[in-house]
Amino acid sequence: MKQHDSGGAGLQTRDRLPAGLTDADLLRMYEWMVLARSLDERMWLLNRGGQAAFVISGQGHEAAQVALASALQVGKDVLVPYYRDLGMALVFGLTPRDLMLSLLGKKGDPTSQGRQMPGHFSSRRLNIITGSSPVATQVLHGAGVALAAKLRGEDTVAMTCVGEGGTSEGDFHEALNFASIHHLPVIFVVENNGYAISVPQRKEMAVASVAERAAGYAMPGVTVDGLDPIATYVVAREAVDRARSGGGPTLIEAKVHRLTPHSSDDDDRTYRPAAELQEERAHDPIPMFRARLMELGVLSEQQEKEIRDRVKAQINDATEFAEQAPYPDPSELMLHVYGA
Amino acid sequence: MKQHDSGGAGLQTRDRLPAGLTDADLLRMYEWMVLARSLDERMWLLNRGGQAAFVISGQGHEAAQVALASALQVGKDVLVPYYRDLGMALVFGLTPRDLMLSLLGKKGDPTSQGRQMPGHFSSRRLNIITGSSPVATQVLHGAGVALAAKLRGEDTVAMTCVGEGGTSEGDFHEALNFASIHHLPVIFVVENNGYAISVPQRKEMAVASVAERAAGYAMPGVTVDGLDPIATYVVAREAVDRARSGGGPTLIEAKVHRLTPHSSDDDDRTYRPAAELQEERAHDPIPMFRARLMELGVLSEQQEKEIRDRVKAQINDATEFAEQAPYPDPSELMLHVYGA
Amino acid sequence: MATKLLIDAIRDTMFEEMRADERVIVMGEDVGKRGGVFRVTAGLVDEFGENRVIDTPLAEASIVGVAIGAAFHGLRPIAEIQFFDFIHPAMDQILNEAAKIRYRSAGDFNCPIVIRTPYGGGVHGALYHSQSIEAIFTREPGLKVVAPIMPSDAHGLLKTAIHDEDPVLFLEHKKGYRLVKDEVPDNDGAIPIGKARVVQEGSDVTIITYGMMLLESLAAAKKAAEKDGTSVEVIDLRTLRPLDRDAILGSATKTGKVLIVHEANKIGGVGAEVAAMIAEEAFAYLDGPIMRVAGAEVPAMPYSPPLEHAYLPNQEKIGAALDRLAAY
Amino acid sequence: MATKLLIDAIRDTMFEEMRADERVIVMGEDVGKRGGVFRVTAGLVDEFGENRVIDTPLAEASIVGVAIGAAFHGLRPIAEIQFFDFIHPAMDQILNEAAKIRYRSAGDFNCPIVIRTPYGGGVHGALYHSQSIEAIFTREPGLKVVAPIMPSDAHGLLKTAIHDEDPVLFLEHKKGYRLVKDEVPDNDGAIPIGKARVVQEGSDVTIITYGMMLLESLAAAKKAAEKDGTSVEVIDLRTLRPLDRDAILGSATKTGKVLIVHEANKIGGVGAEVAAMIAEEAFAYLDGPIMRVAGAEVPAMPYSPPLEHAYLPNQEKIGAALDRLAAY
Ligand SMILES: Cc1ncc(C[n+]2csc(CCOP(=O)(O)OP(=O)(O)O)c2C)c(N)n1
Ligand SMILES: Cc1ncc(C[n+]2csc(CCOP(=O)(O)OP(=O)(O)O)c2C)c(N)n1
Ligand SMILES: [Mg+2]
Ligand SMILES: [Mg+2]
Repeated sequence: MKQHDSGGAGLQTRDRLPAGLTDADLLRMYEWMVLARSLDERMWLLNRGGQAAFVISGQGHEAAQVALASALQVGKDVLVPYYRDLGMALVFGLTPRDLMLSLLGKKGDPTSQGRQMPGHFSSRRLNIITGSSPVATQVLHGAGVALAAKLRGEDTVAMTCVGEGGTSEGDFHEALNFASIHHLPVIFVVENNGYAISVPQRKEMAVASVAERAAGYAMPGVTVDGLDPIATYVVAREAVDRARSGGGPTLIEAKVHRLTPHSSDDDDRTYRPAAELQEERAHDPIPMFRARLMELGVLSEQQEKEIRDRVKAQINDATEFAEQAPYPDPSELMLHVYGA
Repeated sequence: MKQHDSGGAGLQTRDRLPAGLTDADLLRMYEWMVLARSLDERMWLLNRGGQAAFVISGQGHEAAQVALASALQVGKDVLVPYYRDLGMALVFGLTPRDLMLSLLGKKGDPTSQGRQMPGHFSSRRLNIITGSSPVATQVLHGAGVALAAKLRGEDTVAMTCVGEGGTSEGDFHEALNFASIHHLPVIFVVENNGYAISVPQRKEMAVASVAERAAGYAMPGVTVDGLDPIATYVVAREAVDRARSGGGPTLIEAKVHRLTPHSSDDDDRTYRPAAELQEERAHDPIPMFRARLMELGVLSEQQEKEIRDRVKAQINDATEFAEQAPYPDPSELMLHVYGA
Repeated sequence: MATKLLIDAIRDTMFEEMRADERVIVMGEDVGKRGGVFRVTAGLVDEFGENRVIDTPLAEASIVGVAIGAAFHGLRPIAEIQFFDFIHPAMDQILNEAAKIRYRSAGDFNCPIVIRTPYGGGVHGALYHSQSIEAIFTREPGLKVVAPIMPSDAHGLLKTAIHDEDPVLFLEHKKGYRLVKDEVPDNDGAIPIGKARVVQEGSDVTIITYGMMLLESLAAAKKAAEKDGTSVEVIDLRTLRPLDRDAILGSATKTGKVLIVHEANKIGGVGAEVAAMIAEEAFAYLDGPIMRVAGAEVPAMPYSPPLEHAYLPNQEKIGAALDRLAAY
Repeated sequence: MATKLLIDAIRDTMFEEMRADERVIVMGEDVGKRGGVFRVTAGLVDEFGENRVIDTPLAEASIVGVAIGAAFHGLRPIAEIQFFDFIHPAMDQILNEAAKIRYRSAGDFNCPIVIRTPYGGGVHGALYHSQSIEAIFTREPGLKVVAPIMPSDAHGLLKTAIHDEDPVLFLEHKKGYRLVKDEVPDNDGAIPIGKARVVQEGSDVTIITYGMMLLESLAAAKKAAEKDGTSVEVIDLRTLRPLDRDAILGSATKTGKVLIVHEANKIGGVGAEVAAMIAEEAFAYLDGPIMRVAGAEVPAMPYSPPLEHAYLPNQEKIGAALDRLAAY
């Protein structure tokens, strides 16, 4: 198990950027992060305003999600996400309009036509595999996709994500075991925010880091600071390259923060120290990355404003679009139980 | 993960015996091993003779089983065994008569009154927990027994056993995770004979030893030569003392041999190299222990003969007793679905 | 006696039983400080501590499997599965272990555990927070299954379940938690498992139901009485295994017309067994077909409001069936 | 055409389909060199290699979960569960995943997998190698369940199942493997899922059954005809979900007397739904109660020969029910 970070100070000058990462890449990653956050915040507004019955957030996970997804080949690789992966879904091509339709359960929602709760990202066209709500079942699907890719002789890579709490499920063990035996091109991402709803990590596992489990599968395991998109990207690229070149699976644990309650149905004040949350808010990955990009001279105030404007416009458009969209017709209830 | 053996040559003189192990202990262990083997062999005869529909063997596992069970306090500690643990069942107090009744599905079988297949060792009186046939479900029961012992403030230890193949099930992961979080007095024994029916270890896991998984639960993991009862006893005692004194769980992997086909329904010639089996037969734990005890001067030819005679008499008695016992009455079918 | 919501009746009963018997423990996801995602276990950890109110890892097989092991060694665990929809990883432990322990050991061992879980829909929970899959469990000999919807019944049946020497699956309708109230006796009034309740006597048609559909059925019965004087007998099964044969056959024999109503989908639901029992044992008394009104025959309840509404049975659908049945 | 045992018909069909479509793979415990513990997959690995015939770790959730993932990416896996009794760890993947994938994605995704597993008893397999728990799966919309007992039906239905775009649970009666023979077409004769077969026409009573109980039912029908000229129609359901409504209601309407027979225990079994369907939709045509003969209502089949015998339905028990029904 390796510890990884981009060596903070080590990256304060542009010429020291990890190979392959251009300014444009960094700006794109930053804009995805801002878009994910702003979209998420709007969803909460709609929930508190009574228009959206449910919201589950990626706030605090965006840097990790955007960096991890950016290391994949969109259009070729396969994503098997979990409910917080809004940032990944955006990188893979779901649009704010798509996600707002899903939020409101409206007709045209490409992820489920209003059948699933928000946060169930899905699109065959975009290689985002449909998921359920039971945690950790998807990690086995990730291994299965990778098995098919291998048997078909492709160099496709599958990435599947789960929270650290979900790693307690038997499915997680079975997936890592199967993937390591067959040396599959799959990356197991654990987004470790320290909580499973109210249950803190120390009640979920006896180890300090999930990545310590990788050795039990003869698999590389890496813990990375998921608040640092560059460090995360470096780790993800290494894993993706390994998987694509036949080097087998990798377990990546991204340490992140959960800046919201578990979901709009949760109230975290009963179990979460206010100080802890404050401390984590003070290390919000988005302002941290912004500051860094400005230091690096990659991002100017002007560009920042343009990004904010673009994002705001997209979100307003998506909100209006979804609000005006019709609900599915009740007759759709009986469709798609079986194929023709 | 530690490697363990009794340092062969290191134990060729009696004064170098591990603390606490007396000659009488060694002779008792040896006699249990001989009894387990001879009983098992008789069961195969009855199967091949058409009297017993099914047999599943502990042949090759006896040294490990007898040593592990001997490290527990019979009458106080709790055993949660699996189907090969004939040797453990004997140490815990099931008799050849009990086991022959079970083999033939006869009335009076204390493990299930003829309801379960042979190999489902069970007795509330003897602290042997009833088990099912689905592999690995019992490891969670072992953790549960230990949880109850801890909450009740007892210093009881639970020992639960499973084959290396069974460690692939999610239940194994969940049990180790739960036990390590709560620091429970439970010992997880993996009897690693290299096969899950026909599937060799390399197709079951990517690691060389199951004990390597213990670190992922912050739990001590030990691999021991399960053909060496003294080495196994030493490892078991250490784990039992740790558990009893509040030191938490241990994972013990005993490397053993499966000297028979998986069961009387199996034919291992389709998947098992004859040479490998021959090689393993050449390292049969029982003759090896006999030779060692004779070298140590603990066992004489005379004692050997007495043991063989005692064992033979017990087995003949048990066979006759079970053959003459009646079957359960068909009316018993409907009993014990629910309590009164 | 006090008027209580379903959720409070269940919580209060756990307090009573944990005070009365220190062998009773509660274990599940978020049952501690959080008091459960629905707050059913709120406050328990404060009074009984973390040893008896255990926040488990997110792993249902271990929640039930560890509970079974603890029961083997003298405890009486109440295991909470956060949503019925997530009970699947524990099915091996429930169906192959808990339900078969007494039988396989010929009574040498038994398994006194209670598995509590919220079920049912109508709360925008979509496919995986709305399920009513009780029929998977009611077919299992060795297991008992209860689904009380009235707080007084939940109180009495939870007491009985905790005292029972066999495993009991205790189903709590999540929509009913804060919607259904009635008079609940204090620490008293244990109700036997296996007894249905005639909620309303009638002579023309019998409705056999349970869960939230009891409320819809009563509303439909009221309408039918007003509309054309149909006298509807309404039975709340309360226990789904073992079924109350006397109550079911008795009422079927009396009215000769039976309508079965449940939220779970129709095929292979609890209603199928109720109908089959009547068709086999009260056939001679029937004056009309045994009808069923149930959830839509789709994999699960969708999220979008119009689809969720279309999925669920309601008093209109029940009323229409009553009209057809009364016409026989 | 060739006379084949059930086991050979199933194996040969897999050979045919794997030759015809390289997307078809087989995965399960011991399916490789060992050819499966019953030898159903014997020889496959020799012809198709270890990439397409995969010995999996001992972990059913992964067998089905990985198969689902592989199906998402273009393969058509046949997953073998070594015994039906051991399918429980995979229930989440089967019921919450496979069966719901098409519905939850509104048809964007689908799940073309076949899950093969040996079920049933009478082979001294005891509680955990004899189970008939099909009703757990037949209640699940989105899933198809078939249980052919005749080799020709197994051949035709396995072909159809492998070509089906939805998940199919394919049940193989282990006692029938080497006991039941008939004429099987070569690489041909696909049989639609959802169609029962009238094995024997009759006019007095209908027996609806499947699996090994078809043989017992035919024997009982023969006796009844000889004994007192009762003309028994015998229907083999073959598919347990979706049920063949036309065949079931048609025969019930014709004879007016229905006896349902299966090895699975009675309460909540497939027979409950068949009876409920008839009681709801063919009530007017019934001349007698809808009777059921089923496995004993105990947690599972015991090991000891006299107990195993007592558990199972047989031609005597079926004959006794026929007599009672004919008397109406
Ligand atoms: C099998 C299952 N059990 C319980 C739940 C309810 N649940 C939803 S999310 C969650 C916590 C997940 O925690 P973690 O895996 O750490 O992910 P996070 O939400 O922290 O990102 C729980 C218990 C579920 N969805 N599935
Ligand atoms: C859940 C489950 N799946 C499959 C089986 C069938 N089965 C019985 S024993 C066995 C192999 C077990 O191998 P291992 O755990 O290594 O134990 P060993 O028999 O080698 O001692 C299998 C696959 C089972 N009993 N339970
Ligand atoms: Mg978390
Ligand atoms: Mg083994």
